[in-house]
Amino acid sequence: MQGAPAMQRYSIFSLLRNALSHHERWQAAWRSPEPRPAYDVVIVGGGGHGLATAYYLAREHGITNVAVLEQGWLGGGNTGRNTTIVRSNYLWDEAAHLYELSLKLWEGLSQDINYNVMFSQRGVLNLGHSLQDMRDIHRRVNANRLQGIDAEVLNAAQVKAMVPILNTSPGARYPVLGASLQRRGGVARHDAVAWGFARAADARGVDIIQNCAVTGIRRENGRVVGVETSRGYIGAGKVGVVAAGNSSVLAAMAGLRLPLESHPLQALVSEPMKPVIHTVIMSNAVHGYISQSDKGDLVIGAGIDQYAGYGQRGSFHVIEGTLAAIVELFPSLSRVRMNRQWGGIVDICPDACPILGKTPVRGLYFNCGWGTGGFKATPGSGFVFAHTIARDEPHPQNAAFSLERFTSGYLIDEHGAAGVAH
Amino acid sequence: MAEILRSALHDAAGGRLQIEEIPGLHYVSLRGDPAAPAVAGAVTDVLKIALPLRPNTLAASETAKVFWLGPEEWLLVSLSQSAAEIVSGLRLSLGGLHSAVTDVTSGCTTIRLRGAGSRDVLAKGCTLDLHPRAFGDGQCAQTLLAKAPVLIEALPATQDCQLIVRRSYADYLWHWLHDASRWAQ
Amino acid sequence: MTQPARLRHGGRINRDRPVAFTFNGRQYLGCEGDTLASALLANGVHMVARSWKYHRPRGIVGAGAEEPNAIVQLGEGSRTVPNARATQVEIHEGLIARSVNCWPGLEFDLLSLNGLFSRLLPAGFYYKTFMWPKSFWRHYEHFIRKAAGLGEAPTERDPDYYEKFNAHCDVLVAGAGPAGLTAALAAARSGARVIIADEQSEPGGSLLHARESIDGLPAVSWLRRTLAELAAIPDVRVLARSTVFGYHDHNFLAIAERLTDHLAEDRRRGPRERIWRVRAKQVILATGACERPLVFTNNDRPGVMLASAISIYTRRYAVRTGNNAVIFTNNDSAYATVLDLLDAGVRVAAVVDAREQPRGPHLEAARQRGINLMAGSAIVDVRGRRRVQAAVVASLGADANGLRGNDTTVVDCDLIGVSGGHSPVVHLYAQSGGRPLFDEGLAAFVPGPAVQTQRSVGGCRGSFALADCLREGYEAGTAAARETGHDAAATLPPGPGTLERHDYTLRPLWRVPDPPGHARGARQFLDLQNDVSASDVLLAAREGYHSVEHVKRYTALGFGTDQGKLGNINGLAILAQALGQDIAATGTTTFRPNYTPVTFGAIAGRDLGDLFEPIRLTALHAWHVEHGAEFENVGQWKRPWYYPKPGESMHEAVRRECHAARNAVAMMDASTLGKIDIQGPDAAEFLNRVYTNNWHTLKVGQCRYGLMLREDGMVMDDGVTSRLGENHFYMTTTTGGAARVYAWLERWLQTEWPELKVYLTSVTDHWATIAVVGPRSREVMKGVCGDIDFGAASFPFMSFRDGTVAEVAARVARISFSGELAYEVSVPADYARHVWKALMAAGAPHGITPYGTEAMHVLRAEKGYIIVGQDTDGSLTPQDLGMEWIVSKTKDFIGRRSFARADTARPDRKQLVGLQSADPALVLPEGGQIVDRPQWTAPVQTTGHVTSSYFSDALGRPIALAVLQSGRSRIGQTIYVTLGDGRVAPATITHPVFLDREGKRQHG
Amino acid sequence: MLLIPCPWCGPRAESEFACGGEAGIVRPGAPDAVSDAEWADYLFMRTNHRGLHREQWWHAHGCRRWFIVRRDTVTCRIDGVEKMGSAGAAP
Ligand SMILES: Cc1cc2nc3c(=O)[nH]c(=O)nc-3n(C[C@H](O)[C@H](O)[C@H](O)COP(=O)(O)OP(=O)(O)OC[C@H]3O[C@@H](n4cnc5c(N)ncnc54)[C@H](O)[C@@H]3O)c2cc1C
Ligand SMILES: NC(=O)c1ccc[n+]([C@@H]2O[C@H](COP(=O)([O-])OP(=O)(O)OC[C@H]3O[C@@H](n4cnc5c(N)ncnc54)[C@H](O)[C@@H]3O)[C@@H](O)[C@H]2O)c1
Ligand SMILES: Cc1cc2nc3c(=O)[nH]c(=O)nc-3n(C[C@H](O)[C@H](O)[C@H](O)COP(=O)(O)O)c2cc1C
Ligand SMILES: [Zn+2]
Repeated sequence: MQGAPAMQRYSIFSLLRNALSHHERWQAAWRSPEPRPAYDVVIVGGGGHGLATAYYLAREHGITNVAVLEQGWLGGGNTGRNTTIVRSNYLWDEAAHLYELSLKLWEGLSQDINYNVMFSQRGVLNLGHSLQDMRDIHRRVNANRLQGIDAEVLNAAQVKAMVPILNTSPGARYPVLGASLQRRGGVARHDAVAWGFARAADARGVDIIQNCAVTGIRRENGRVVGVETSRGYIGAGKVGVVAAGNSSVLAAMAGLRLPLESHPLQALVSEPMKPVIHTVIMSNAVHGYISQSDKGDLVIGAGIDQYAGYGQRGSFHVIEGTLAAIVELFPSLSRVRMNRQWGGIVDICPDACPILGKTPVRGLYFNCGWGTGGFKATPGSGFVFAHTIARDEPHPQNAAFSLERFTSGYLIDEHGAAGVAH
Repeated sequence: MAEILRSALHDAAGGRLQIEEIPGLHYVSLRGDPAAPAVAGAVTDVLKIALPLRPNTLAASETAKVFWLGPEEWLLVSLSQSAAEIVSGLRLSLGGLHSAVTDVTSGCTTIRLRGAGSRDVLAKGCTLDLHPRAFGDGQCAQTLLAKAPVLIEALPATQDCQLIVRRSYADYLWHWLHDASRWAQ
Repeated sequence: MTQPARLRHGGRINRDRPVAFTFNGRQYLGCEGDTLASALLANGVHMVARSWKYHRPRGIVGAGAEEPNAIVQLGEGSRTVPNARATQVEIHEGLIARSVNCWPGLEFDLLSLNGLFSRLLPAGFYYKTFMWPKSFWRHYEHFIRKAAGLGEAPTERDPDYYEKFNAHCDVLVAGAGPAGLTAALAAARSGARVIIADEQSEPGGSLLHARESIDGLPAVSWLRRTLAELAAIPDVRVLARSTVFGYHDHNFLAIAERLTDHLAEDRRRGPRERIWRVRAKQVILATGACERPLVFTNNDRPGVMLASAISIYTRRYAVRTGNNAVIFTNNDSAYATVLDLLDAGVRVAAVVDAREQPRGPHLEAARQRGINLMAGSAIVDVRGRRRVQAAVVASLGADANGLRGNDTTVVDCDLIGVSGGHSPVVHLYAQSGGRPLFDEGLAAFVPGPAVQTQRSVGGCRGSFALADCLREGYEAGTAAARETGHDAAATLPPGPGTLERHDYTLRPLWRVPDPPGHARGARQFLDLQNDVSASDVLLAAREGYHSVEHVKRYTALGFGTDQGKLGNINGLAILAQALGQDIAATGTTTFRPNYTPVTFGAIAGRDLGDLFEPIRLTALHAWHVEHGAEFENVGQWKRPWYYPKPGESMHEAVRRECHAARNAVAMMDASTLGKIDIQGPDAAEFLNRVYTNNWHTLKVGQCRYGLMLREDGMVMDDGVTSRLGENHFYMTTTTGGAARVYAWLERWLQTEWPELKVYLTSVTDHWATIAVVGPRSREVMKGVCGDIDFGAASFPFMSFRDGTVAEVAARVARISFSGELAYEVSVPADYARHVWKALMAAGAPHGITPYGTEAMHVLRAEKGYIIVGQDTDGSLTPQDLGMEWIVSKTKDFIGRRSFARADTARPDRKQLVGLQSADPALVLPEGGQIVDRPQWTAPVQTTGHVTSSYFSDALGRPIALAVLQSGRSRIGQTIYVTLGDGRVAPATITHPVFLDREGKRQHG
Repeated sequence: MLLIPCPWCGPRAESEFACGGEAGIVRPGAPDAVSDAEWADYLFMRTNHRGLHREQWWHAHGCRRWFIVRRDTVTCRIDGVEKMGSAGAAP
């Protein structure tokens, strides 16, 4: 196996040094190798989850003869188009522990992969607008505290103090009655997550192959042996599929069906402005959520489109509804302008929880169903999925997220906590 | 007794548009198989109107209207006969035929929009093509007006329209109409 | 008139109407018809901004939507607008504008120090640093955030009003330049319904500054005539100041019309903006082409402008953009600018043309007027900081990647006009789902095949000759109209006469070589707004960010408010070159709405405040208001929550209401319950399938409680259904579930069981329902209803009678959600107020008390009755709720099969139980979680939680319902409920029915 | 905002409709006779087809009929509609 070149470290010193040579001596963040005939593990999908899986396979399990196959450009799927909210305050233990494992990894990620993913723990507020919302908030916050996850309930006045431009008037159509707050939640620079994991995985020998679409999954005697791709056949001891919105298509290649529907999920940004919103604010009841990026644009998540769609675009009335919610919550943002809107394809699971585990085909593993909320899970998902592939058995934190739960009825219904989208 | 809204004449946009509630109408829902002659027969018996079978059309007499709502569903609106009379008349006429006749009088009200600006005001909240060529005499449509489900009827020979709205949405719709007619074009 | 750079003649501004405005605190005068940009230029103001990252001085580059630099903050207070483009702001009396992103001011900006460190701030520098120490990121970020962003968001509520309009047309034309106008004209003449929208203050596009004539008329005269003809045709709508900003699926397009911003504040009436939601049968895109800048060192200095913009300022706004110009071009179009400048009396010091052998009709005309033409050359550097002082010109090598020798010529000038060719505005085409194709001849992306019923014409299709624009427009308009069934055009006058055509020749020049001794591309700017230079793209390519999408995200190229209308094409060409691939293979980034930014308020429209969601009211609402009710939002409904008397707290009011219900009589408006009339010979069978219990056995005149499950076995809704006749039932659903249940039932009927003869009719709005509750309810009922026998045996629990209540025909059901003797009176909603008042009067001697949802909750919780959605959460089966008694073992129903699955059949599932707080004064918090021990350290497993919790007046102590793992087998044990702050409260597990478990009261 | 051709009312804006998802999901005639896996397949598993897709729509704010739309899930282009119960229209 060819050794990957030692990774050029990023630091203020390397930046200074390279400035002297007009930045003409920076190495490629990752190589662009030709695919080899076979790998121990092939990961399908070069989004954050796929790349993280490859990284942790190498780092935690010493498995480095790995390729990540991406049909387009790294991070071009949902990783590159999400609203970047990171939090772990889920309701059910199984989900909360998985997301919390991820949040802990986020907290050291930049240093771990030597790439600043700008993880910003600016806090996440989930607003409550009805008595039932508040009951659910109390329930979740209490659960989180048992789970060891930081969580607080705020009343309307405390919310107002934190977000002065929020409309907390009791006369509002759906007044803000309070909120849950996870201070350790926040946002991260989404593209950097893909790039950072790619660079770190590459440095450990993983081949990252872009513009390589998997078109078939070859099996022999109930066991996976490799994948057909737009760049030819590639043999594989094990295959991990991490294809988000396209998961059902890949499942069909292996003769499997999944409990997924792919839907457009849209988001939009305003023009960049000086900071006005300093935390993440989400409201399931009025269907909108918002944060402000370090560049200054307001990043706003819209609702999911009702129909199945593989087109990365949705319907305009969804955007209209979202902006009505945002202006209702923040009347002073009415004169701000929307700069750009886009869509991603999210793989929605009936219980709003992922599927992470083995399949009836030996050596074939699926990691999908993250739907509207898997960005926050990127490192954790990669970590436990790498474990599952390496050991051929789930990590304790993803054992509950098997495909079997749909047969046995062990659903982990996170619709409340997962809400519209995030 | 059936006034849900302040039915005072509302005069918006400099008198070009009038919005008023038409109280006192009787509403009956009819479900049945249009292929069964008794269904059309019953309507003719009771209201002297031919049952409209073309989608999104209505048939009218001086005193009553029958709106197509669905392939097996109509709304009967009468000025003169009480809902009770209509219900019992229809039931009698339908005999044992599988059908459903339901008094929904208290659940509905009618709002009339008069004036050249009527359709423009509706167009602010309704995705239907309300151009007289596309939505003319004898046509009706169920749709959403802003966020309220409504039945819109094109009144003959004018730009005027009539809306039938569910009672619980009437107040919202009334406010919406006031708001939308504030700046009629 | 103190507008030093205003030309004496020409232009479309109104010299008789001077307009005073303020920029950066200084008063200026412009003319009516000016944009802020043209007015500033007329006043000799070129430097208007500081760049985003390096805070370099920046000027006005373009004249329209493409402008990346001249971003200003408008106005103050509640009407302030961030990030307005000076090139699109029409001035009006009292306009206030200021530069953004500079501190303390534009002239002296402290952050321009960043420029000194610019070497340390290449693309993506923040990914490589700010990682140590780990905890410091929040401090670094604080400064990064402060430095980023352009304008400032308003902090006050927007006083303006926005509206929407849904429109339909046969043909929608985007852009009213020559191509769009002839398209609209042809379609309109054919009889089609036409909408034509243009983003500018007046229609005309390039005709507003064109040198050419059409049909023997000067362009602007032809324009006037054409607009007059369009105005006279019915069903044609010409929208100015209207940007087609989104092209969505199924030919749905969104247009933002700006109605008042161009007026002085005291003249503004009506909505500020209007969104047109257009469904078009056919779409014609005629959005023109955008001139492309050239990439050379210090090309961002104030005074470097697009050549076409110079023409626009000169001819349309009568502004002298400089006194001594150099034009730098690689094609013929810039020679029109040369002519425009010469006409305006501006000296043209040199024309630098990248082409070895320049040719073209404009060039020939200019040559005749005598110009200093420097062919085969390029500007390699610009002197001057706050304003161009000179251009440094060198000879280009044969392949344009290097210079021919080291010799340079310095040409003094105060204005540099650049033209690197034209980029068709393919944005809307691409938004429609199309993929632009690279045209080598034009060195530009042009529309590929249409994906929706759409045509591109004129400049946006790569047809740059006016004659072609006119012809294509007319043909497309005719064809589009024909496809919508309008072909009268055949007999109509032909389109405008053809003009002389000429070829478009250009020498692609994506990046001028660096002047000797410079770092590669360091000061050659591509994206002026985001300070992205050629070196950033080269760095990205070097570091492996090869996809054009990576380059965009790594460098922020095209991320700004202009979305890279000018710079993207140069950036991707440079990338292509660096990677040694062709431009077609490199491709563009994805074009997305919005074409230009659109106000949130406009997109939100009127769906705000009380119109945000419908407020649904019951027929009794006014009464509740008159009697001081506090309301609770339940879905869209307003429901009385409790009726406080003066000085009463909520707790006191609810206790009083409960007390009345348990000890005397109380009354509630239950009209929001969903109500469905079910008729047909298979109605009972239908209910049998959708409810868990048996419905064939229900007798006419009786009522029965039903539980509805999803197919996965989880409780979805509940309610009481009455059998009105053999084939006739009347179902009630929960308030929140009404719409869902109705849709669910229709779905099963229509898609799964079409053989069942059943009709459903929603009667929620028709019936008002009043619950009369309490030991005295029978007396009250007797007082208002003489024709029903209220005897306990003759009118037993769970049956109903038709009768007359207060002279109104009514249905009275003896059902109870409180566990008391109770009646539900249903009357047509028109009579609700009358009947309610009659009941109040009849009950007065008994102390009848109206009660709201809160007391209702307490009463039902005392009885252990669940509220779907509060005590259930979509994860509980009937068995979990202790409701096996309602689950038939002998028939199939929706959800039943799911019980048999391993995890739904498990014995240790969560189960509904009661809790009794050890502290008699403590109402356990709803949402509190249950732990086994008073001390715990996280993480511990969650085993259950409090779903409902109240102070029970009847018991004189708090009660609570909870779901708890294996709860039923743990009755009597002590558990601890978390209070949300680390503390816990002990409680005993009890049976969930706290009061009258035998049901004596309701049967009484 | 799709334009959905209701087989009765003609083309109407998407906002009048509710999408019911994949068509052709058949409820086992005798639920007790199928295995847990078959039941799970009926309950949850979807083809989730990329490309031409048959799906159920409900004209909720119009004629209140359920019907089937054939739509491309990539381009959103609608190929045709079928009334429920018409020839070949397995729900
Ligand atoms: C608008 C929007 C907002 C969101 N907001 C949030 C949020 O705020 N917080 C949050 O936690 N989550 C959010 N999400 C969800 C989140 O983005 C995703 O769950 C997460 O990014 C999924 O990561 P991934 O790596 O699994 O998928 P992706 O990044 O989509 O990666 C999958 C990759 O697989 C590739 N692929 C597919 N098929 C093939 C094939 N046949 N061959 C080769 N490669 C293939 C794709 O090209 C893609 O790059 C949002 C999603 C969207 C769309
Ligand atoms: N000589 C050359 O080399 C050259 C090059 C390019 C263009 N031209 C000239 O440009 C003209 C092209 O004519 P045309 O009609 O195609 O374009 P045009 O530029 O005259 O008109 C396009 C119009 O569309 C508007 N517009 C663009 N996007 C819009 C949107 N999203 N919504 C609403 N309005 C929008 C623009 O503001 C403009 O008014 C011709 O006169 C041609 O000769 C010449
Ligand atoms: C968190 C976040 C912030 C973004 N900010 C901007 C922005 O400031 N300007 C911009 O043009 N696009 C912004 N985008 C949108 C991207 O340009 C792009 O539309 C999105 O990543 C989807 O990719 P696509 O449009 O290429 O399909 C942002 C996207 C995300 C996820
Ligand atoms: Zn219909």
